[in-house]
Amino acid sequence: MFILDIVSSILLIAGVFFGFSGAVGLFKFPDFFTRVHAASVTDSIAAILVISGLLLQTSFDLNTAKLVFILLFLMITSPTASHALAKSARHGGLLTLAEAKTENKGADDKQEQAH
Amino acid sequence: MAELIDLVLLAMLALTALRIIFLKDLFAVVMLFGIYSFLSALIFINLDAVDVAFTEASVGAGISTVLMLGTLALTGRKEKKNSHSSLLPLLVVTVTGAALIYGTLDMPPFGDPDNPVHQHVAPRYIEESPQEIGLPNMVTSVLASYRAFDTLGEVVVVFAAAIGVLALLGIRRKKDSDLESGLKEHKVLHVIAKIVIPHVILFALYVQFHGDFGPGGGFQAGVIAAAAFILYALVFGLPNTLAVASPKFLQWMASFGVLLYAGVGLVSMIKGGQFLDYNKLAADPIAGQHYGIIIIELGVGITVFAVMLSIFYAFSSQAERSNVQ
Amino acid sequence: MTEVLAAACIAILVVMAIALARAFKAPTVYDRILGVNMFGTKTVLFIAAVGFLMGRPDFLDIAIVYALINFIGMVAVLRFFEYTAPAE
Amino acid sequence: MNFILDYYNYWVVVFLMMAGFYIVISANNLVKKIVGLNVFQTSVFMLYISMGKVSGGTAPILVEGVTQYSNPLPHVLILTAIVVGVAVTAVGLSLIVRIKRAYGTVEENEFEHKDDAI
Repeated sequence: MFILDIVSSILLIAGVFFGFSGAVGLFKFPDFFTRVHAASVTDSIAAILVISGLLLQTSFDLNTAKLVFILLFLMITSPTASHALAKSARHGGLLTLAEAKTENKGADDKQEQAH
Repeated sequence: MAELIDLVLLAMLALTALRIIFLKDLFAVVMLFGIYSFLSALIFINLDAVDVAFTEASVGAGISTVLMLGTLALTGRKEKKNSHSSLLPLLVVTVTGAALIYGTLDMPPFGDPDNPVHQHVAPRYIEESPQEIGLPNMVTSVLASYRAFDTLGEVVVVFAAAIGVLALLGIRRKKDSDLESGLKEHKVLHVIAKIVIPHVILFALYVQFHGDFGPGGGFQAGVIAAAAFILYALVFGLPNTLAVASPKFLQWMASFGVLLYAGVGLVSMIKGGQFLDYNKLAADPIAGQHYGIIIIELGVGITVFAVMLSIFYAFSSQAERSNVQ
Repeated sequence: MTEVLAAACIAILVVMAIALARAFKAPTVYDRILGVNMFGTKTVLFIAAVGFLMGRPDFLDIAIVYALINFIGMVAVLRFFEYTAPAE
Repeated sequence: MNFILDYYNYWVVVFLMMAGFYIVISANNLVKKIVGLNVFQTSVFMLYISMGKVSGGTAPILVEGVTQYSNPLPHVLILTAIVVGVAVTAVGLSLIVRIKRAYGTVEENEFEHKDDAI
């Protein structure tokens, strides 16, 4: 049974590492759309790894069923929520960094032409 | 370990409250309030209050946040600059805070087993309630059996709140409102919501009938079922939801739940016991307790579900009215 | 095994704190929603991990409720934000 | 050090109470006042629950081989208080919607003068 403990610890540590990398990405990335990408991808992978790490600890009873339900639910809803957020941001007129740059450049050109 | 988690969570909670004070954008205030009730539910888990965490998470973070967002949709997002200076409130707050902190100094230390609060009433319920009522979850046995009359009063309070909200904001049932108020262009949400909603209702039923053995019960189950319908209304729009669960049906359900609860009391009186004394409900008192608790939890669940949903109807039908103007 | 679980709990707590910091200091509203969403999913993992650490498996019910309410809150914020923004 | 540990919970409760109190007093917008009220209310719940906690005790659900439980009575009280709190918040918010419809604003300093005008 010792192997199970090792495998689940590896899974847990990997899951937490990805969660941490997502958190760092949340602050390091320049604009919103890269941040939402970082957060949602690492959310999913961290959830998979941590919950499967915990799954190995349970002895196939009601807790296993609950954990599998949580895993499936998170797998369905977390990417959907991030997609809906990004779509709503796009719909709300938020520009990506590249577009913002081209728009500023466009605005500067117009000013030059105006003078 | 538990103390460390407790310290960190309480610090995060205090920071959230501080941040809420200085935020001017009301949308952000409501979202941070959602986090605030999530965090306080986490702290309740850490303080071994499992049922309370369940209720705080589903009611505090779920329903209140949705209702406040509904109100903000009508009253606008920006808080205007307040004219009077904030020196006087600060002074009043610091003085009362200092007095209260001084008061907490001679309170019994946190978590000490021989605090006076654990010596008098609690041991009787911890020892006798499993024998008298036979339920592992002592909180449900106290809530539903020893304090059944109080819980009946509480269900009536929730019922009265629904009457109040419906009296203030009627539900507009204009069938021809062509305004599709759901998230129209979010096709992915439409598909996912169709997959998720049945499971949420299934989980609500599990919580309803699992209340005797683990955390859960009528209130939490009613709120989670209402949250499933609210999700349906948010994604597919109010007119479709009004077709699914019409306000008239919800009013019937709300009153039926309260009547079911009081009916159990009357039946136990007819069978010779006191009002809401479940021992007489069946031959064996323990079985009678089980029947009584399951039925009144069902009554509570039905009422809370119908009340929370009709309150949501009242708020979101206002949003459409303001958009149409 | 319990040390790994304890370390995982503390690490998830740190990630939650960072997500909370994002929710506090967000340049746009969407960043704030993102911080709230990440905080929600991380709390689900935190409760599951603490439940196993303390040997209290009935915490998993609350983890499920957290996942539900986090999703519904997210949809509610997006729904009401889209209808509030143009009205401003 | 353990002196702080003993009273840390109560101090954070008092801090939250005062934060909620401050929001209610100084907030100009009625919705923010309701948020302040809820902040205040949750801190009162936390006071009751942290008084009922027994360190080393588990949640009040009967499990074999466990003798020490936290006190279940404050949990019952707070369970009722949370649901009633939400019911009151719902009625408060619907009043705010009616105020917005009647006066056109929910800012406290604006609709005070409107009354004198009528």
